[in-house]
Amino acid sequence: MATPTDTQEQSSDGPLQRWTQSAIQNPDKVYRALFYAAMVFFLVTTLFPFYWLIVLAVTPEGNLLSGSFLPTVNLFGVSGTFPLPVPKGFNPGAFVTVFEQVPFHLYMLNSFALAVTTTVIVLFVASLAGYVFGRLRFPGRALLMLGILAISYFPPAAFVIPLFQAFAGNAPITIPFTSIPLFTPPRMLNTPGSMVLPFSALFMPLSIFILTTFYGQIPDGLEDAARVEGTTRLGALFRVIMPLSAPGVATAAVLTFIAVYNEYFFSSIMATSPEAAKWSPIVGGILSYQTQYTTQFNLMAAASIVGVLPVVILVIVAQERIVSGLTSGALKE
Amino acid sequence: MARVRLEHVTKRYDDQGDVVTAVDDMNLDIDHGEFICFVGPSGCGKSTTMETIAGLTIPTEGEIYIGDREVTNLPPKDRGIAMVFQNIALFPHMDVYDNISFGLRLRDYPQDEIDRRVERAADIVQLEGMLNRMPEEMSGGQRQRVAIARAIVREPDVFLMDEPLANLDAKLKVHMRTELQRLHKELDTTIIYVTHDQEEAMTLSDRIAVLDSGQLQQIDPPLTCYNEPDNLFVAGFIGSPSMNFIEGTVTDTALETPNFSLEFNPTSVEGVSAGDDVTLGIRPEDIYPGELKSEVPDPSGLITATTDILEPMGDEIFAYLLLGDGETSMSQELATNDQLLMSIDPDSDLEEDEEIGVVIDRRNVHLFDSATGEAIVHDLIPYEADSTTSGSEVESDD
Amino acid sequence: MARVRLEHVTKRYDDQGDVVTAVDDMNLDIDHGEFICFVGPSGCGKSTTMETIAGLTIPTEGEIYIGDREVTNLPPKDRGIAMVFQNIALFPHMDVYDNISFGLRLRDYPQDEIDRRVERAADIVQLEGMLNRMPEEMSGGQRQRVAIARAIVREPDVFLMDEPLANLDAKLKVHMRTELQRLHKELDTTIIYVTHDQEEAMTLSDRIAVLDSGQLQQIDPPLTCYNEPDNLFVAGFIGSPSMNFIEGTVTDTALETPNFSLEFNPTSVEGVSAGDDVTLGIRPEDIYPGELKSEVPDPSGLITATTDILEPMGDEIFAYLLLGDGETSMSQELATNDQLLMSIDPDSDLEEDEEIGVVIDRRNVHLFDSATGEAIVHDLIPYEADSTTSGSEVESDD
Amino acid sequence: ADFVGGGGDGGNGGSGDGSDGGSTGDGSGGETTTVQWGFDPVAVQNNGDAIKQALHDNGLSDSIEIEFVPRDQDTGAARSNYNRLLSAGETNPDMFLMDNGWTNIFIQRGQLQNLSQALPEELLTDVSDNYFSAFTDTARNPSNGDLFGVPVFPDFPTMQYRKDLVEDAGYSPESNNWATEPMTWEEWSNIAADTYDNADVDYGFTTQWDIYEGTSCCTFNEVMSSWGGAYFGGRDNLFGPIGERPITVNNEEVVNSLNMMRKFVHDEDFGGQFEGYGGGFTPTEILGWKEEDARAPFVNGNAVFHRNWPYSLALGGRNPEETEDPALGENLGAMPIPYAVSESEAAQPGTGGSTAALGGWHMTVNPNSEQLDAVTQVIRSAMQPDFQLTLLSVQGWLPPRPELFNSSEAQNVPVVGRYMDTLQVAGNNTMPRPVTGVWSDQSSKIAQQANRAVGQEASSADAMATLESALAETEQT
Amino acid sequence: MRWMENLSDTQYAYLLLVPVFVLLGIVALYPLLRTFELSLFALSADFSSTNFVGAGNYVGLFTGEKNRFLPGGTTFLPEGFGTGALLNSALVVTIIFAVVSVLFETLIGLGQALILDQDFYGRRWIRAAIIIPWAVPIVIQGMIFFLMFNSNVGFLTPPLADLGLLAPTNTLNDTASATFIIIVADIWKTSAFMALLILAGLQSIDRGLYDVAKVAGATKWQQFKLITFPLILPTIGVAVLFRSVQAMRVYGIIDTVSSCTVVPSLSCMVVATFTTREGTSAAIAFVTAAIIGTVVMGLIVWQGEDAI
Ligand SMILES: Nc1ncnc2c1ncn2[C@@H]1O[C@H](COP(=O)(O)OP(=O)(O)OP(=O)(O)O)[C@@H](O)[C@H]1O
Ligand SMILES: Nc1ncnc2c1ncn2[C@@H]1O[C@H](COP(=O)(O)OP(=O)(O)OP(=O)(O)O)[C@@H](O)[C@H]1O
Ligand SMILES: [Mg+2]
Ligand SMILES: [Mg+2]
Repeated sequence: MATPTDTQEQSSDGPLQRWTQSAIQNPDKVYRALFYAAMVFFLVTTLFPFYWLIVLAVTPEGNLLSGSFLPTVNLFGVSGTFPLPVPKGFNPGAFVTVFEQVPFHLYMLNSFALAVTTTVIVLFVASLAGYVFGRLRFPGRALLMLGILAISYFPPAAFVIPLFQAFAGNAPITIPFTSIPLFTPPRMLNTPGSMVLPFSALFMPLSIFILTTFYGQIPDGLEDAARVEGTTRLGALFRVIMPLSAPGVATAAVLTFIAVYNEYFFSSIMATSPEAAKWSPIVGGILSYQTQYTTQFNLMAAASIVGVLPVVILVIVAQERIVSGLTSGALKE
Repeated sequence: MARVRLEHVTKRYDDQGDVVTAVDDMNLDIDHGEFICFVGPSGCGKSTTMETIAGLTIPTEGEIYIGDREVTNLPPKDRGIAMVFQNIALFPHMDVYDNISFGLRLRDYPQDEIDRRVERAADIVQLEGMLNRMPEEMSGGQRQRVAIARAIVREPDVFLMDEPLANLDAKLKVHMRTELQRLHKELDTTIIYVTHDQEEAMTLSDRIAVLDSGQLQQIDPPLTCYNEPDNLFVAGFIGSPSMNFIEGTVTDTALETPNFSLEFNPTSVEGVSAGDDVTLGIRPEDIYPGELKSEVPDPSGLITATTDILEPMGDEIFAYLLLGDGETSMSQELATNDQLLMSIDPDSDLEEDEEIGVVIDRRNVHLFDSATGEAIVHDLIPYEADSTTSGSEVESDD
Repeated sequence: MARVRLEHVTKRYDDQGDVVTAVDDMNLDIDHGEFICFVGPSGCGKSTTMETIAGLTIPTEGEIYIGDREVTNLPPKDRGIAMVFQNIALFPHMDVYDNISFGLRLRDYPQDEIDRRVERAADIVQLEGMLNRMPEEMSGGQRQRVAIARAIVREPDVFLMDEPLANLDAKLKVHMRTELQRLHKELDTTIIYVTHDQEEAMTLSDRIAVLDSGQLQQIDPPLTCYNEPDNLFVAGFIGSPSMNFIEGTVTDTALETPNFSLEFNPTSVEGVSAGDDVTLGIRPEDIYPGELKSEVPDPSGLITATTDILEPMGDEIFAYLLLGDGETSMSQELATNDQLLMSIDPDSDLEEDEEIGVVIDRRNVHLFDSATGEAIVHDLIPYEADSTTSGSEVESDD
Repeated sequence: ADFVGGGGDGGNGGSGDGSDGGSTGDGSGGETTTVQWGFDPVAVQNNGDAIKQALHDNGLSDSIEIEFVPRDQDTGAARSNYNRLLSAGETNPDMFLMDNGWTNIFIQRGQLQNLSQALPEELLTDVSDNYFSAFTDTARNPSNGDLFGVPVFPDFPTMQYRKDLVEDAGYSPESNNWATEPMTWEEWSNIAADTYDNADVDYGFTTQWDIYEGTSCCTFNEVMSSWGGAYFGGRDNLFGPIGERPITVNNEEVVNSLNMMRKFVHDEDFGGQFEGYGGGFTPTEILGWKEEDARAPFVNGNAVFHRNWPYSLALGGRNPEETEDPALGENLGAMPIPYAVSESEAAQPGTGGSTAALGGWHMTVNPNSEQLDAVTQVIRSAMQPDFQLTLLSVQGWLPPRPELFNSSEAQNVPVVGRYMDTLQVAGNNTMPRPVTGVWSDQSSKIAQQANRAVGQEASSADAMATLESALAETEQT
Repeated sequence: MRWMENLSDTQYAYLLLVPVFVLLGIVALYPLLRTFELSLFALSADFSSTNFVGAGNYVGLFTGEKNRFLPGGTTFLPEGFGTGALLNSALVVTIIFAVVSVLFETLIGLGQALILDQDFYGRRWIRAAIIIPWAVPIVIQGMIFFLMFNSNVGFLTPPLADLGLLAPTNTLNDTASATFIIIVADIWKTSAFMALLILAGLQSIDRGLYDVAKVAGATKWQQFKLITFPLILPTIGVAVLFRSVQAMRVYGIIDTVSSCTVVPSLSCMVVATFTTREGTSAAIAFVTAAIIGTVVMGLIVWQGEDAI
């Protein structure tokens, strides 16, 4: 229910002793301590590479590949290597150059638009499927799920050649293994459609599985209540089951959104050249700081920081809306 | 016209090969505007029957009609029903207002109409100040009241209420009962109601449907069920404390039980003949201490008994009597031959472990066929013309 | 020694700035082995109090002692308690057996001991054949019984039970009640029990604690609460149907109410003096039809009234009476000056809308201070020596 | 010219997103025809407009509009992209800029317009007569010599060094004509070791020896050739015939070249064979280095010698005062890659002597293009020497005509102009990679074994034996 | 819409699945069939056309005949049981990578999720911090780790080499070391994926159940073991399933940190042969899918049928 309030006041022993004392009385303190230790550990390990990215971003380009990032420090005559990398020089201008050199904001917008569209499509379609697989029992269910899962077994490259040809729209689609033409698809290269469609299909299985799990756990009672109140079965899905699975839905959304936002394989192919105008996404922008021989690591780092932050903020906002333990109080079980 | 009919409705759950028949060939015909209570032991199929009527469970067999339509396969939303769920089932992600107004918003009622109705419903269930609370911030009874309010705002043709008052205190229950009755009249709806509270069933319903093991045992007005139970099950189930059952045999002149005999003339009663094995049913309030014998219209002979436990209930005392040399037999069976439960006035000065004589009002003795459990007769000595002089027989009631 | 003490326990919920005081400076001292029932209106803080005792909620203020230890901040598992939750809260991923044996498995009981205890508990709650069912496959009452079984297998020092029988039918309730009493004796445990069922509270408890708005109103043996309620709230809450309240003024010789007056001598009663505004409380069973006046020990004068509604309950009839020319006032307030509820024998031939005279047993008239609600006296005309001749006054009970 | 795009001044181009794509399918509408040209993205970004203007200045009619379509930065990705476009029958872009490392594969698959048929005779003759022929060969079909691409710019490496450091160590590059007279590896290694010992730098020599195309196409290829070795028995077999040519990697000259690298890196002596060589002045890091990794320490003043492409001259030769990036200015010297055996002593025909691996790009034509005439006009303008000099000055791209190397305009280009002599020598001694349909299968195997050998994970002979059998497998068809 | 409500469960299920079928049919099934078709053809000797070879490409893969098209010394199946031979095998490297990374990601992700599920001040920031790696594009992830171990500026090689975890020189071209680095990089990035999913599972648990468990006497560990874990098991199942599938298709991080020649994963082989040998590439893709399918079936059987 609630966390215990630490109201103990102790005599004036040493602080450590006092802590051990109270820890023995109150094992929650030990948990708390362990908890903070673990938290710090995870924080350091996840953030260190990111810190490294910042170091790279502010290091002037010319200094990047020469000399160690670990400065030698001289403390009271003892010289040693400082164990943390620090920037060699300081050039925050990289964050500006990023936009000057290419229209990076346009790449970001592309990624954003593609990601939003894909996420919406995926959530909608996967919700239907998640409802079906999570809440209905019908013949063929396991087989279908395995079939959908099987799509994710294939390396993305396996889809590319036929899709590219189809989206090029230069020749009619033929029935596989024959040369019987069916129809000529519309030309979709360099349009969002040619990216959103494959993204949707390829990121779909994960979302379907996530939503299946979560939708399956919502007690029948709540769906029943919604239906009696006048929703259709679909209505109950969107008005009750989905909001109640908010943690799962949000997670599926966040995973899909980020995956698409950073997707490059398909978009680099469906945009026939890496231009913002051809819907090349953020990674296309980042890679354009790479030339045949030189790689502007500092700009790539700065660009990815610029590119990552909105996503992280979005995730925080999205997560914030997810209330923990949503099902409590719903039912008398 | 919301007449509700169930024809041969059966629901079986297949629980890993082991089949549970929750509802067994149920036939019910509920008139428009009737208030029907389902009662029966836990697990007897009340909720399942409700669910088939609501359309949440599709019966394995049988048809359901609401009004003139067959609705067996119709989705719940098109059946014109509202339901209070036994498990309450509030939407945990919505506050009280949203929970209550859910059905109205679905139907696109104008906002002011929604507000009006929600307010009124909240008023009825006495939750006025709590419209912005989330379900998890409420007490059990408050949640249940939200569930009730959610159903009543809808003003449907048929109300299905599955133990809507289980978590409310006595006062609130009484209040809610009055409100439900008023709603019932005002809206002219059919109400199907599950309750474990006999008082509720008695006061509210036009007819009570008694269920057991998925089967309908009796459906009749409350007093009929109370006074003329169709069978042993109904007799034992209706009335609290429960009816006393004693096994006996019919002789030419009397009904012989292990510990006493009741004189009567078998020929005067249809369906009984000497030699029959019967079960005798007497309600606790039809047993009187010996000293009141004179006031009982048709008293039996004095029966000696020992008081075992006295349970004071405030407005009455339950006295557990042991007959003969009977040990307290805690058997689960219906007939407890050696034990009688008598309810007496709280002013009585009876003590525990006292030997007393008791008399039975023979007019209110029920007889059941021991083999089938079917009722044979409900007044061993029938009411006669003398019952018109009721004034003298009515005891003061306290 | 599982004495349970609450000292100044207060629990406030801060619900977005708007503070709810669920428990308000509660002081309780429950002896080892006592069976205490918490009763009170929905939302009065019963569950919250239980939760603080269980350690699920840490009180905002105050201390809790179990046995000799202060346990205010102790985790639940170290308090030696078992609890039945109002919301049942079965583990959805475990079958009945696993749910029931959960606490035992945690403590590494030997397997055969676990099996033995689970079997016994399943037996007590009559769920023998269902040990392999999943919660979702059970009826409401069956789930509740699993929850009870889960608590009783543990045999702890203190049982906390939050409306454990709410979803059970009357028969099963009676059965469970007996079982709980037996357990209570056998295990010699302290039981704290929340119920809305007055009969349950009356029969089970050593003392009843009446709560309102988070505050303890009275804690006394059941009959004391019934016969000598400390204040208007308890008087109105305990007893079903509820006590009648009528406002009145004390004169030198009588108690004047809008529709009738009761003669008495204010000087003979401590705490009353002429001119006081008092509220009169009379239980429905202490009002008698005029023709029984002779049998009432200390009858008031005849009061004219009109029967409004008659509610037959099987073993009694509730008669709603209108006094004077009073309209039916459906007010929610405690005092309904123009209305009286009388309970009478079911054999009575009273009709609706009949004008009758009724008398009140003055010995059982309660007086409360209208301003504070505190009880002043519980027998307007005190029982006197004549009450030893009780035999003649005890009415036959039906 | 700041052609690698570092500076902030490059914003003039607008990265190709300006042209509304209006040209794509809607025909030429009478007046202007738009030719789409898949082009280097950095060039488009930094100098796109200047290059377009230069085309028009060199005779391209105003009715023809050029639209540069920037390709992927990564040459492999660009290749995949063009492969997909061409197999899907795309009509756009009309022209491509193709790496000489894989133009051949497109030719063999018949995915390109045969320019021998499409271009007027005079242009074809110009290419045959006046272009670096070894370079042009990578744009021809090896089986019949048909031309499928017109060279735009070649790329060849030089040995770059710190003039100040070698002078401090007592050498005089000017008087010994280091710039134009190749020296032997033996001589060079002694200079390197000597200077390294005398200078306060971490590395004596930085080059590229990672497992990547650059090692197989270029660094290893150079060293091997300069020892008279070849992958497939000499220059004649570079482009085939697959399966019928000998595999000569397990020969002594190749093993020796690898052993020499090991001498440089690990100071291994191999029983006195490399006694006369300097050694141990090259870091093991080269095993993981590509161009930039190797260039960084050098341009930061932390190495004596450095092998790299002309771009490195352009960057490192800038006046350090005028750039924020590190640069060496006049201290940067260049010389042709040293050699071990002369051409005449070379074991494999066409090898030996100073060898510069050959990189560079061609313009090729989409066979599905619907405006071949306009394309021809573009090619004609792009072949104008003036245009090529413009590319040299704005983009640092070397002219594909040897004669232009001598021109005063070329010599006057800032920075790179200073090294034109050396580049010309290098250009005359180029060795293309053996691009065939199976080159991509072979390339990574070569790089891996060369890397293992120099990394001392296997003896050079063992590594080459392994490579020999692996190559033999790839040569089966 | 009325007719929809009257459908049986089966009909209704299939109706709702129509959008999935349409989408996956067009964008997944059709291209896969085409690619399968491709896998039945091989490039002719003169590279100008393709010939039908039936299962030839598949047979070639398993006989080792196609190894020559794979980068460097890579083989498809291991050609022996020595460390070198095993690490040259695309199949072995892929499986090593998948097993090790998924194992650690699950453990770390679970730990992170458990922490994020607690109530504490500043939780949203910690949550953001833990999500950051997942939001970093693979190219950048690759760059981060490449530069950490790069021989010019990488500062992590010497300390880790001292511990014997990495080869001290030519680190990124040493298969064992590079695999280690790539696994670490992958764990860094995708533990967040696990954490997010598991966290969602945790958040869906009815808090009331913990009250019951506490009263029943469960310690924190027992609460975890008996309530939390079984209830999030389905979520973990999904997470592990998909991570395994993703890990078996690892490509991008290898390409950016090291190279497919050094760390030959199955997907690497597909990409490496993709432009030049479509038939072989397609065949490898299908074989990869089949191998993943086998692993997945294994996982499902191991987790019990409930997983599906
Ligand atoms: N989490 C919460 N936040 C805010 N208010 C709460 C919360 N939990 C309970 N309350 C309020 O505290 C009061 C006491 O609640 P409690 O559950 O103890 O009532 P109760 O006596 O058990 O009632 P019932 O008989 O209806 O179960 C109620 O008014 C309730 O609304
Ligand atoms: N999903 C299910 N699978 C198997 N059996 C079930 C399922 N649902 C209900 N049952 C069984 O069907 C029977 C009837 O259940 P139902 O819920 O209708 O009882 P009820 O009369 O409402 O009981 P209660 O008064 O306890 O709520 C019970 O024995 C129950 O165990
Ligand atoms: Mg039920
Ligand atoms: Mg409660």
